[in-house]
Amino acid sequence: MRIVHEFLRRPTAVFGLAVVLLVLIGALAAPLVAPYAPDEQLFDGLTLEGAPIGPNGAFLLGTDTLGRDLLTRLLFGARTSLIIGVVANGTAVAIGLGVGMLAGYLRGPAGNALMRFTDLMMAFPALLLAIVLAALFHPSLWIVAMVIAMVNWVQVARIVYTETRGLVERDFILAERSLGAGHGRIVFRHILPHLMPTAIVWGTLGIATTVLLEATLSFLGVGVQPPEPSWGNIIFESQSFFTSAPWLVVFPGIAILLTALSFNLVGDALRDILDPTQRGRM
Amino acid sequence: MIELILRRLGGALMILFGVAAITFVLLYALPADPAVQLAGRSATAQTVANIRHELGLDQPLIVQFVHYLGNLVQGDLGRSYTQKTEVMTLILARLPATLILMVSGILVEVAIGLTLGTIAALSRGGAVDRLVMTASFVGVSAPQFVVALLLLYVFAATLQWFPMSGFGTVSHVVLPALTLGVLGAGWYARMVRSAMIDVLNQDYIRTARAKGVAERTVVLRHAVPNALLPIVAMIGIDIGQFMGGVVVVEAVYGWPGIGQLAWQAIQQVDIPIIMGVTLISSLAIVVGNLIADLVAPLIDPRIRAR
Amino acid sequence: MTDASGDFGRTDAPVLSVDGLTVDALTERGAKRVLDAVSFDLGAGETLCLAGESGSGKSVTSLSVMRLLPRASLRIVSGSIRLGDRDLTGLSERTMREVRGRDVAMIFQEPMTSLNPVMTVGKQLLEPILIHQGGDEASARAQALRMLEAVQITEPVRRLGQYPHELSGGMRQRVMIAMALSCRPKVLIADEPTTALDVTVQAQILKLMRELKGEFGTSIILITHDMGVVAEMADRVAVMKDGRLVEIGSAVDVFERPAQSYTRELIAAVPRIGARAGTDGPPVVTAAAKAAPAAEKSLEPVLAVQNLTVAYGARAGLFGRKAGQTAVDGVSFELRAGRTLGLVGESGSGKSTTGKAVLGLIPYQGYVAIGGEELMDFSVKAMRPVRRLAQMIFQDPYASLDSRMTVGAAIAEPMAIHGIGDRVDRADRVAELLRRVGLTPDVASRYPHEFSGGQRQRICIARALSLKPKLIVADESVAALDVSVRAKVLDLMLELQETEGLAYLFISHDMAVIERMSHDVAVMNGGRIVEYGSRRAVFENSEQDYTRRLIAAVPIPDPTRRRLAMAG
Amino acid sequence: EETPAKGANIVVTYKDDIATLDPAIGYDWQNWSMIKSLFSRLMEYTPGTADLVPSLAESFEITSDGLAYTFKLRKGVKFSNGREVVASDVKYSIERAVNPKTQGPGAGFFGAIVGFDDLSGGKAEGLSGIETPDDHTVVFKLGRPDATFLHVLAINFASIVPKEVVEAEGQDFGKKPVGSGAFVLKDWVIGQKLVFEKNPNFYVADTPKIDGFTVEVGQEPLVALLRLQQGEVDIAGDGIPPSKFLEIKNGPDAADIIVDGEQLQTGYVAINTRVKPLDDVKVRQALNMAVNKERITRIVNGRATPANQPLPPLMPGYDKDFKGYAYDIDKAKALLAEAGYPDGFETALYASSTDPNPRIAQALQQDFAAIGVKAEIKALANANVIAAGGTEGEAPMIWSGGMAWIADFPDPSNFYGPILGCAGAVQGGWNWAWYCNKDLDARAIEADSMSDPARKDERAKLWGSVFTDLMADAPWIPVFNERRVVAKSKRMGGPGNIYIDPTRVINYDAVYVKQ
Ligand SMILES: Nc1ncnc2c1ncn2[C@@H]1O[C@H](COP(=O)(O)OP(=O)(O)OP(=O)(O)O)[C@@H](O)[C@H]1O
Ligand SMILES: Nc1ncnc2c1ncn2[C@@H]1O[C@H](COP(=O)(O)OP(=O)(O)OP(=O)(O)O)[C@@H](O)[C@H]1O
Ligand SMILES: [Mg+2]
Ligand SMILES: [Mg+2]
Repeated sequence: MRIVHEFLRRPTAVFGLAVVLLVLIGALAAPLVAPYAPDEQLFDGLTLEGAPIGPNGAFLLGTDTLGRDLLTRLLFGARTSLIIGVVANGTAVAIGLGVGMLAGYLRGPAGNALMRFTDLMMAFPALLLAIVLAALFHPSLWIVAMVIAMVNWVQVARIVYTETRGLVERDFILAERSLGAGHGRIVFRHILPHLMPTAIVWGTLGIATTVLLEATLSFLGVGVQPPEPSWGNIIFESQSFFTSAPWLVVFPGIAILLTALSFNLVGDALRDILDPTQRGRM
Repeated sequence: MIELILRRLGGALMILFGVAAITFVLLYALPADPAVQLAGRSATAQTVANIRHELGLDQPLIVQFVHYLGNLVQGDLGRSYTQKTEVMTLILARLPATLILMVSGILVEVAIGLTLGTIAALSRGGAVDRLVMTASFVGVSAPQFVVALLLLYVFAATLQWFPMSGFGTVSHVVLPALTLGVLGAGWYARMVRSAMIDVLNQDYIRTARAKGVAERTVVLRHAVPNALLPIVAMIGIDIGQFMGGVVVVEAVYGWPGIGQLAWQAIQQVDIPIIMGVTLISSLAIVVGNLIADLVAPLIDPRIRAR
Repeated sequence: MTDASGDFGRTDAPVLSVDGLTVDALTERGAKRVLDAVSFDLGAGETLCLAGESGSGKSVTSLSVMRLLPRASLRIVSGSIRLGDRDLTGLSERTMREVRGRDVAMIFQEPMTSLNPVMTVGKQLLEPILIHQGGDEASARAQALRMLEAVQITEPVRRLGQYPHELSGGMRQRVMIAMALSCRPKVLIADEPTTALDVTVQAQILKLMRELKGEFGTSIILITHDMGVVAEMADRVAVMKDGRLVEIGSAVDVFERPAQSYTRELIAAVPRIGARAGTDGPPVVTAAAKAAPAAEKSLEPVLAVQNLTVAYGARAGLFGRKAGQTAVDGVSFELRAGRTLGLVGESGSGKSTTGKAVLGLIPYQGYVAIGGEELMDFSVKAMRPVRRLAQMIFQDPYASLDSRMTVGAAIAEPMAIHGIGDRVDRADRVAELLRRVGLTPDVASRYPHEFSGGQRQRICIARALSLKPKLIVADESVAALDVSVRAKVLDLMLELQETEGLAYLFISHDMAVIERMSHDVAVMNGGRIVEYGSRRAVFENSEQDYTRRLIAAVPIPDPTRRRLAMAG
Repeated sequence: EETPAKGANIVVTYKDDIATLDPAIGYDWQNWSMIKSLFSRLMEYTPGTADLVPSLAESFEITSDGLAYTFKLRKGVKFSNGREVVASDVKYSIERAVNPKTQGPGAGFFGAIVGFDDLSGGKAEGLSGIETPDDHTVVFKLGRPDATFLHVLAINFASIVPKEVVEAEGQDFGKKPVGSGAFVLKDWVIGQKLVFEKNPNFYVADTPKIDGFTVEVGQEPLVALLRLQQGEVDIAGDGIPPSKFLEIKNGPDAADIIVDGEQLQTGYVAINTRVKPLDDVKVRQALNMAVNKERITRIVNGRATPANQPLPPLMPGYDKDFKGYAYDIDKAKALLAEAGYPDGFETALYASSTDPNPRIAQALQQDFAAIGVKAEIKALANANVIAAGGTEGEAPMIWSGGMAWIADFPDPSNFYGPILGCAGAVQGGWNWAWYCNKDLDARAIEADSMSDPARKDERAKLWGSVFTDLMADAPWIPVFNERRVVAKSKRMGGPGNIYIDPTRVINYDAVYVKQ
């Protein structure tokens, strides 16, 4: 209740939440609100020479190079991109948190081994790993999401590791140990909450990059398969058209930016609100 | 210090071995057959079999790997399947371009990130801060290809300040470096901002002000050097990523870097090149981190004591 | 508001004159007054001490004079700060910069963090000289060297090239002073300059400041909550409370004839060394215990330590095993129920390390037994029964509470860990414990940052008590607290000892506090116990120079006594 | 009338690096034309056409049974290292192309020469079927008549290389080629550029017409085009990207910049005849009828012509009266119903992931959906598509775009064996339809044995019927014949077909700069 109240007092947070909800509703209700079917290549969606059509009354955001309605594709693409940006990136952050936290907390041989593993993963070219994994497990949305998670957790783990090392030295953790708290309790009840700001930052900043990474994978033939739209592959498919058909890049670009930004605004607000020391401050 | 370097190099070797092994297994698991690819459409089954035999692809994985490692120890990365040239030659030919782009890209990235991050930190919570933080998001979410082309259209094609493509003079590197800088600066700006906010709250900043030091000097001489540490770690990571190649930027500006080599090799399943580039970029990541670790004490003398 | 400066009746014009200074803090809920019409004068060559409890506005006053208030949150609403014939409140930032460091200089509480860690001492020393006096590097260097000599730093030439972390706390504070005085300012503001230092080092720094004041003719505003330091240093004393200046007068007047009850309280709360001379053990505080003085409750020691040795940083390196640094070296002692062992020694002597080791929080060698059971290994499981017997209270009550957990949850935490009671039982126990440490049970739902330092330490004590332990290791547990608050917390601890029969291992570098709390005292130096015996024996007939030096360094909150001693 | 300017140097760009200039190995469309210009062969084509003429050979004779070819070499032709080209170089070069150690992809072309099996099987060191009675005479003995043999001697794999240089350079020969063609390679900065210079001693008069050309690699097509418009680049080797095509085509300079012409290419969907339910010919015919080829050509901005048979129109044997399967959804549905799939079925369509192929695949997908066939698209990297196509039972349908390159030589046989004949329907093969018709194979062999040039037309007709008859089984959906569109700077002269030469793509020997 208090959280809701605090949240509503922040205009930027409310704006962020509104956009996030809008995108979410758009994604869920796409079949109801979208003017056309997502992969319908409309006969009048291309000029006679085969060029896409700019925004107009019939196609509010224009059409793509196959004569499909861009607005419709953005609405349906929101599903894919939310799954990639939120679920895949979220999983990456979660794995990174887990590994980094464990490695930072355990220290000793186990912690060392974990960190060496992280180093190894970090030294491994991410894109290659993604390509191979996706090629091995025939690309589908969920596979792609998991592949991205597999690739992106490493940096989070590094940062979390460093932070955890710092936390473990803090007095309150020592106090906790002196009370006889078990490892699980210390890690999950006391260290984890302090890592939330980092998690939120990575969780939100990573949304845009993962959405674009998915597009790169599509381009290599290991991403989400056409005609399934995603914001990233809409941009990627038509990025060379950005002088002749700028709407094909601008609108999905805005969608990615706005969504990532809004998640960030919500995340920032949550971070402040959840951190009791920030309460009541500006 | 020497011990640190030795130990890290030992670790690096382990990591390289691990990377080589994993890459090898993964590439082996790929369904694409390089021999079929090489033989082309008109080849007979006999030709394909011959090529596979000549490349040693008909041997068990472990034999191939041991063979590869044996050559690797002698500094031999093998020959490209498609080009028949030594992978080492191919990589070395592209290394200077990659290094130049890496260094200049990082410089621009850090310069922009540092400036914007500092400005944001100084006007924390204000309009400028919001603007910079939003801008950092734009940088992070912008598609590379579009940014690269946009800069090329504006500064090379229209204004003709810089050449559109190629490699050689300083003016060639400006646009590619700028593109990388614009794209990467967002992360740096965010990091610098939070580090600077931290630093600006430190007692020694108050001390400097109490001495009558001008605000500019306070920020530049007292605050910024203290906020550099996380940046150095980040640069360490970036070195590795840039070494693996920045495919899109290289492509748009016709930059003869490793990225284009890697990209083509992946498309053509040219395993020796993929292996070579992978190892080089892993090495770069390890070295990058090592450099970051070695530079850190120069920036922060407290670390020297440890 | 008192305009007390008049009744002191100085004739010469004041160097600095603060008049009606009012400062507001800007919060979300509007402005909050933090300084309310503060007025005082500072005469030439005079030392004015600003005293008062934490949060009373001492630092805000000094930062106002420097015009270094954080712009976003604090604002001078009215009043004037006159330096000579200039009103500092009206100066532009540019002119103000010329004033800072040249006319008014400042040193801060934390010598550890007040110097820029990535800049050499030399560079930092040169900065104000070059800014305010111009000239070339060489002459500035020469002057910096002279200043380092003036603050009596050993090997001054070498220090110029060193980084702050290479100096000890005392040395850093000397560098700060050298830096502040390098342009011979008219006014030096020192905000808690010695609080973070060892008593022995504190004594040296205070002496140095007094000497330099004479040499440079600087007026000093000294901010401290330590009445001992006030008595030691002040020509005049100003006492602040809740943003007001409640009393100002000469040191002797204020100490001997305090006009305000608040000032009296402040003075009374200061533990005086030697106050318990001629007695055994700490004072009795509860009525019950007064009625029936406790006999020796048991002969069985709660804590027995033999030959305890701790080394940090030992590990297997590439070039063979590293021995590590021995922080505690063959320490032995024992502690029985209902008694307090005071552990003293200067900074780095190994007190905290000993405290952590006896609780099995760090690996050690030697024999430690709690409640007769030897600690064998350090697995969480094996230690759990011991944890119920022995608890710890840390120096920094804020740092030792999880900032993201309500204090109720924090106090219930040990019971939750040991699976004692259900939620309702624990809530009852939390309420009882809060009452026991003098807080109301309704605070349980609040977070640590919403409490004052003293309250936080009470919460830590409540948490330590929740398992009904037999032994509490208190590591500098009152060092971070105000004098008045400190006295209350100490009383609470004594009371709990009498009623619950607790044994304390009481770690402190403050000899006065140790004297008040302990039955027995162990003095540590360089990781060894150099003297061990009953408090009375150690304080009154110490065999060790080291111990006597520690005792002598404690400032005495009596301006008349101390100055005589100095003169003599 | 244009006259070529003297002393001109031109700039050509490509996106991909040039893999190798070793004629026994190079086999992609970028290096194809460069190798052509670096080396000479016994036979050659008249620039811009598919007409074979003797080149390094002065003359040749074929025995009436078509089993022996005797070539008289031109005298005084020198490699760029100064040594004269002699008959043993011819023998060495062909043997090298066949030798498994070379790892060359073109070995199979020489299968008709006696001794081929021994050499490619590792049982012999040379080809006993090539004899060199003297320094200027080469005799080829064939084990079976091969009507394409003269074409084979004109393809890159038959280029003449100097033995001593090849042996000295080893595997690096591809980076330091020495030949006797119109140009010599002056400099190769890996990853950046290749500099070619005119061979002053080239034996063909007035050839080449430029002093040299520089190939800049790693050039994004979009940027290359921009540079071309500004005059920095003369030929954008990768053509005009779709995103720019209409803009250029409708721009004022279109006539000067664009060269647009047919090439020997057919874009098709291979339907796997060994995968259910595509093994039913009715289903394959239905799919053929479902594709709206007009709309697909619109998607590629009209840069293609709808196709109805495997052979492209320029190929001998193309049957312009053949109608193929007309676009007819109702009939297609009816056929599906007949085959027992009134509600369609689910299948998969593989395609290369490079633009515009995923788009074309999506257009195809929509067309299939109209008759109830739900085709899941798998847009993969070329290598993965090729791997799937060559694995039995793996890929139900494959859109060929991006992987089907131009014919190696302008002869219908080149469009049959590996991609439609039984020999290609093997693991790792390129017959992605897995179509094997023994009867047609026999007719193909028959056609290829008509090596007498007099029977050229008869042979073409026979070949043509092979392809039209094959369409009854509908293993392919021929979708369109893509035209090649090249962008050149305004100063470049010459007829369009030397920029889209049917046998070399860009004919560097023939292009010139206008005076
Ligand atoms: N930046 C700030 N924003 C808002 N309020 C502040 C700020 N700094 C100080 N205050 C408030 O001003 C009051 C006086 O604080 P000040 O730091 O002067 O106390 P102090 O007497 O120096 O205490 P201490 O002995 O703990 O240093 C306190 O109530 C504090 O909460
Ligand atoms: N975690 C650690 N790693 C390495 N050395 C340490 C560590 N903690 C303490 N030391 C060293 O051990 C010695 C004893 O430290 P300890 O903290 O026990 O001193 P102390 O008597 O409590 O001092 P203080 O009064 O400053 O708290 C010091 O030299 C210190 O530098
Ligand atoms: Mg203060
Ligand atoms: Mg301590």
